[in-house]
Amino acid sequence: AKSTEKGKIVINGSSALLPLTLQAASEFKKDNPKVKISASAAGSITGPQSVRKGIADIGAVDWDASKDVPGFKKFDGLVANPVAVTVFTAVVNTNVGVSNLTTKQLQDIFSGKVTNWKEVGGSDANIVVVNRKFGSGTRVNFQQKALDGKDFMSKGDNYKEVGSSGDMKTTIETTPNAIGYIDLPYVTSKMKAVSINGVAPTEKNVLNKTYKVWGIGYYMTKGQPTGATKAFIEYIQSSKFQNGSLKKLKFIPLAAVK
Amino acid sequence: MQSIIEINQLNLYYGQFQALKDVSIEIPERAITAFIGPSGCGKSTLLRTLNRMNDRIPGTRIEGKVAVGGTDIYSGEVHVETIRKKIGMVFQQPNPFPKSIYDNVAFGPKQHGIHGKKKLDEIVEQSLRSAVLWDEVKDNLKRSALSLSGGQQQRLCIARALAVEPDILLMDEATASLDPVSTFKIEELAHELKERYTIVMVTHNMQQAARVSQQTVFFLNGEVVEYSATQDMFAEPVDSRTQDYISGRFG
Amino acid sequence: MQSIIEINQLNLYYGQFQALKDVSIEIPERAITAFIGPSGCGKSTLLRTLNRMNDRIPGTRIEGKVAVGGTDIYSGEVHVETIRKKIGMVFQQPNPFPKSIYDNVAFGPKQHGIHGKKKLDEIVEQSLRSAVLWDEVKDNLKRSALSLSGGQQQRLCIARALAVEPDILLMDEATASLDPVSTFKIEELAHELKERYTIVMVTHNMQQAARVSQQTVFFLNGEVVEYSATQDMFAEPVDSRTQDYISGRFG
Amino acid sequence: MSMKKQANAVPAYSFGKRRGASTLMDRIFTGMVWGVGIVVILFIVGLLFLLLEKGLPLLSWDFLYGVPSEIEEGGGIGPALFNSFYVLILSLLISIPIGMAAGIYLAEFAPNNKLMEIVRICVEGLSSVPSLIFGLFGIALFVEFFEIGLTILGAAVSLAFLNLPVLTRVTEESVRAVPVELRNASFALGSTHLQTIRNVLLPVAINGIMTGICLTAGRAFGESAVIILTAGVSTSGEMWDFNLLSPGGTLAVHLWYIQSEAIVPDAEEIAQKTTAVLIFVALLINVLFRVPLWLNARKNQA
Amino acid sequence: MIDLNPSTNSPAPSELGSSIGKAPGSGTRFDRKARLRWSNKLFRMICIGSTLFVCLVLLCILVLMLRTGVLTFADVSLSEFFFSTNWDPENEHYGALTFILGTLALTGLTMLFSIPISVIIAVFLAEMTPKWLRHILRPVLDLLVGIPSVVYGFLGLTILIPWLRDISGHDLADGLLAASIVLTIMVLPTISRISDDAISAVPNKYRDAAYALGTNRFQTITRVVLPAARGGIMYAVILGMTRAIGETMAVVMVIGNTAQLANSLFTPTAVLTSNIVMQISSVEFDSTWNHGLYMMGFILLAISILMIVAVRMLQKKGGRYS
Ligand SMILES: Nc1ncnc2c1ncn2[C@@H]1O[C@H](COP(=O)(O)OP(=O)(O)OP(=O)(O)O)[C@@H](O)[C@H]1O
Ligand SMILES: Nc1ncnc2c1ncn2[C@@H]1O[C@H](COP(=O)(O)OP(=O)(O)OP(=O)(O)O)[C@@H](O)[C@H]1O
Ligand SMILES: [Mg+2]
Ligand SMILES: [Mg+2]
Ligand SMILES: O=P([O-])([O-])[O-]
Repeated sequence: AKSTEKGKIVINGSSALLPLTLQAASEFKKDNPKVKISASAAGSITGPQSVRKGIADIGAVDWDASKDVPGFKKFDGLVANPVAVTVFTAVVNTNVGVSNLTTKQLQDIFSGKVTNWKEVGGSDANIVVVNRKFGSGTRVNFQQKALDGKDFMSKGDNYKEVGSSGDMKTTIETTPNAIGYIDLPYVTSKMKAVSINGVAPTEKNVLNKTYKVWGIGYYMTKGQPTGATKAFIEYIQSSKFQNGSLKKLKFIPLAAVK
Repeated sequence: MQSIIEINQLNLYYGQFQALKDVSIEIPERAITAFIGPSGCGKSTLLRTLNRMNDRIPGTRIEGKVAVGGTDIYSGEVHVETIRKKIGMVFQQPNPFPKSIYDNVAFGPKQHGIHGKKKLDEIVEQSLRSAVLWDEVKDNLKRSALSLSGGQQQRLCIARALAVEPDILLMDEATASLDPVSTFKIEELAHELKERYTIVMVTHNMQQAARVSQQTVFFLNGEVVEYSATQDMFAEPVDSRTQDYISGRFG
Repeated sequence: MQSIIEINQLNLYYGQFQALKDVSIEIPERAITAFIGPSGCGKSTLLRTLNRMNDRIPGTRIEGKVAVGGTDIYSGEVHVETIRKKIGMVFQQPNPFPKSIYDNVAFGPKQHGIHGKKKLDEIVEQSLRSAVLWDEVKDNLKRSALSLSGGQQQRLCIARALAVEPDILLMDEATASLDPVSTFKIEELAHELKERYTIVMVTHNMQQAARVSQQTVFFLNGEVVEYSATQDMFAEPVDSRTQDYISGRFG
Repeated sequence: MSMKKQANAVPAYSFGKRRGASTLMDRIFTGMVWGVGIVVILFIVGLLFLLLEKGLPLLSWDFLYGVPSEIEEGGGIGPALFNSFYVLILSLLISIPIGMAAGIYLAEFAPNNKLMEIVRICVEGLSSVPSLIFGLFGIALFVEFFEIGLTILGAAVSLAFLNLPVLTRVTEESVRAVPVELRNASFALGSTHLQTIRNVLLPVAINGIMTGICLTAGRAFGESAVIILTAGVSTSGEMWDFNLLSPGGTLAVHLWYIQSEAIVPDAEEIAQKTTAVLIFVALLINVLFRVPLWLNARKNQA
Repeated sequence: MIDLNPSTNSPAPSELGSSIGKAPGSGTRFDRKARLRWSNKLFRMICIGSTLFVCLVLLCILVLMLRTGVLTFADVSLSEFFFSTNWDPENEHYGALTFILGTLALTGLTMLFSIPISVIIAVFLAEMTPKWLRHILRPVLDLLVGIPSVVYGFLGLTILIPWLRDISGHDLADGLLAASIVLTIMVLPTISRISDDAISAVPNKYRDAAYALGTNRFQTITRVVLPAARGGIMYAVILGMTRAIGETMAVVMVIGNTAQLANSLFTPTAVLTSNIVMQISSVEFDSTWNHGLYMMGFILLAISILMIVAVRMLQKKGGRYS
């Protein structure tokens, strides 16, 4: 049934949610041919800011931007529409012998207190810390949920920052002794996901509530969504999409964690 | 003879250097005027002022008046393109375009709105014949002009200038690198053209000046030393320096 | 007179076009040889083969032998730079470098390893004097060579060639754009130089050929029609075409 | 008036090797130039091999024509490929006339003074502005001021701005390099300045100008930052969408997206194939632009 | 001899005078001329307009940068911004010196690598290669420009850096050297192709003159051809340099993005562009942080203009006779 919904939806913000958005957009357009959707991903924080400024209808963001989070003030007047659950995990290069880290060890590694793998049970090698850039939704979530809000280091010979999940993936894959963190869907066989406090980062462990490092991605709108925007958000929240494409994209449906 | 160009109190400076000093001469219509004088005395410079090609040399400053047919060509009223169309020029060093022979000659007419292929073909042939080059190049008019010999290039430039049918033709040592036969033919052409055109030529060849020109102007260090009808000048020069120069004793 | 250059059965092609046909001549040492002939007959081409400047024209093919002082200059053994250093050349069209006058003249010596400022100054002055340009430019040797008049540029090129002290000097119509006085001085220079150098000059000026050269070669369409001692050729040319040409009746 | 000459009168005619440093330098120089030349050629060949090796054999029409997929393998790049050409052509249509006109002004009409020197420096300065900032500029202009959102039009114009300085300066220098004698010859025939420019200067300068156009076309083709900001990452999802206001993700943007965020399982393969297509198309553009030059050169060979 | 134009008779001088003057002409010839002049004028106006337009774009960008950028100094002192190396905006430290020095060092290093190689390649193309090779090489070099910067960055990340890590022994080889190598490859086509054109445009008569004096190729090229082309080479260098200064996407992948002064070529560090691109879309629009990034954009422009002026002065120091 073709709908009569028309209009233009501009989406900006988180790059981690982009595959989801693009997939939803192409499905949505089939049913709503009169709706034009343009999606970009300049960065998580750009989403709500663009919405507030009126240059985007939807701001995709990896945290609830209507509330304060470390480093970012809340956006008054914006409504957070949850769309998906994402799981984050610490990852290391395959040459690293360590496969489990405690929260404390993670905090020490990412703040630069511990610089050698042997201090956390590995072989004698310098730890290379790879961090996402400031403002990344992944970083915000990882800091809050895996590091309990502890700060990252920001300098050092063995510390670098990368701009995107793809760069993180490539860097971890190619840099011996490196540790970083990433959205679960990006984990490949050329890197190793690390268990935290003995719990492996798997969908099962999220669903049984043992693995804590996950977050909800939101679509921020100015006030309650209306028109085509509303229809689009409803589509993405629909169980058809949540249990279909969203799952295939390795996100977790919202309903599963309720 | 009526004069067609009148130059009055002309001074020309290249930056600080004064290349022409108080030049005042008249150039008669439908006749050949020769400029002679030692190298570097300002002949080319004066020639360039006649069709305002000196406009193109930065740092050039001019004082005085140059009138062509009574019109001051340095006044704001005139269009420099019209001047240059009516007053053609052949440069001291051949400067063909990096195009074919045909395109070189047809260039001017095309710019002035002639486009018919037949008409152009005709103009190209006529001009090349007049410049005594036709026989050497007629088999391959599409050949690049840059592959011609020095003298051929110079004749091509003459043909190119003739093709726009100017009223006055300025020739800067146009025959310097030509053999006697071609030179003779160009002189003949000049002789014929002067029935209808006015010609000003720079030459280093006294015989040539004596042979073809009706009026001769002798320059020294940017000044006009003497100017008069050619036969008078070569018979009895007034100034001793002229005397010395034309008899080759100067310097 | 001993001959220093021997050209044997030389054929030269520009692509398909044969510009020199079976040329065989000898050029005597310490004398002036003049090449004459109508424009486009191959004079410049032959001159270029003598210091292998034709190597630089793509599509040129050569057959036959050119020996200088008994050495075949087209054999693999010789160094083309050495040839060109010993055999200087002045081109038909003046081609000063876009550098100062001083740098133009000092260029050759510098490249050949002379660096002392005093020595260079001396060479520059001497060369410019020999080329009759010194007085005109001595006040401002730092001036750009491109702002010189046509004739001045040509003399500068002569000075530049002299500055490397070649043994043989090739001059392609080097005096074509010079006034009689400068021409006379260059001729005088040539006359003097021939006591120690060998000179080959292309000229369109029969008088000049007659005046300064000891041997004359007459070309037509890439062929040598006649070559002999100058006074013989001008007194009694063997070939009727030569006769016609030097008396100006040809064509 | 005589040349000093200390060598004895009859020269010894050996044209053998000249001793001395300069011959040695010549050898070294020639060797070095050839050496560097060959190394760079090998490097380029290696680079191209590296980039094409995996992707090229996998290319198929489906890939070129298909619509991207986020979940399943086998997604194509059709709309992005189309957008690449569309944005490129639009931006060249804007930047070539303006850039060339400005270059011609600087080379031919501009007075020779300090002000123009400053203008030149400004133009060069403009060429150092990071593409990202052109993107921000495009946002300020199109998204915020004209309020048309993320569009092909915005991307094309922003890209044109990005390319203006290079085109301007390259045109200027190429026109300036035309020998003054040719200019004089044309003017002396009574041609107007415009005629001289069109019929003498541009034909002679065309080689250089083409270099400039190829360089800017390449830059526009490979640019991603500007487009992400002004035209978005998405496409309209249709192959032949000529609407100027459609979202305009191009091939380079698609590659960026695939490399940095996509989750689709064959991302790596898509990236390789996309790279191969990009290189292929860039080569095609370069060759296409040059064909007229080659024909022209054949005609007027000196 | 052929009669050149039997139909026209030479005009009397007065006629010639008036035809030269602007007197209203008659018939189609006048129309044509008027049209030509008009189009000439129009063209000139278009050219002036275009130049103004290019300047206007720059002006707009400057305003865009500066308008937001100056707000930085409401919260940060000039001296902190320009002379402190502590960039830690989360804790209110806004020292941009690290990035300024980084940009200078990276640009310098890149130029050090790329200028000699590019000019040699240009000489190779213009003076030494056989024609067929030249016809292949030119488009291939231009092709390198069309490869997206993310591809260069990716290759840098996956091939260059592991290699540098191996030879340097560092745990992480991101830094100035990696970035400058990537940039060198990226600007190589720009510098070498434009220089190539400049060298090719040097008239052959200069080469002939030099060779006829017995100089060898080395001398001819270095003493005559390159000096005659130096203007063109200079602006090739400038365009390459500005490209290097302004490049972001590739640099950001290999430089490490750590706001610290590099104590070696292998230390992760950051430059103006990389820092801007990493952070500008990640901070709040109206924060001092954001303003500081805009200010850094402005500084980047200022630096590049200074460098351009410097290159021009260096170039002018040799004689100029062209
Ligand atoms: N590069 C070239 N390619 C093809 N043909 C050429 C080339 N150079 C010269 N020619 C032709 O070769 C012939 C001889 O040329 P050359 O320059 O030797 O003549 P020349 O005797 O010096 O004439 P001039 O007195 O006019 O200088 C001419 O017909 C010319 O057109
Ligand atoms: N562009 C220029 N800048 C500065 N001085 C110049 C320029 N052109 C010519 N001159 C000088 O002006 C004087 C006159 O030059 P001009 O070219 O008119 O000489 P000429 O009489 O034509 O000489 P020739 O017979 O050698 O061609 C010369 O001293 C020359 O050096
Ligand atoms: Mg002159
Ligand atoms: Mg000749
Ligand atoms: O989703 P990100 O903001 O971490 O790219």
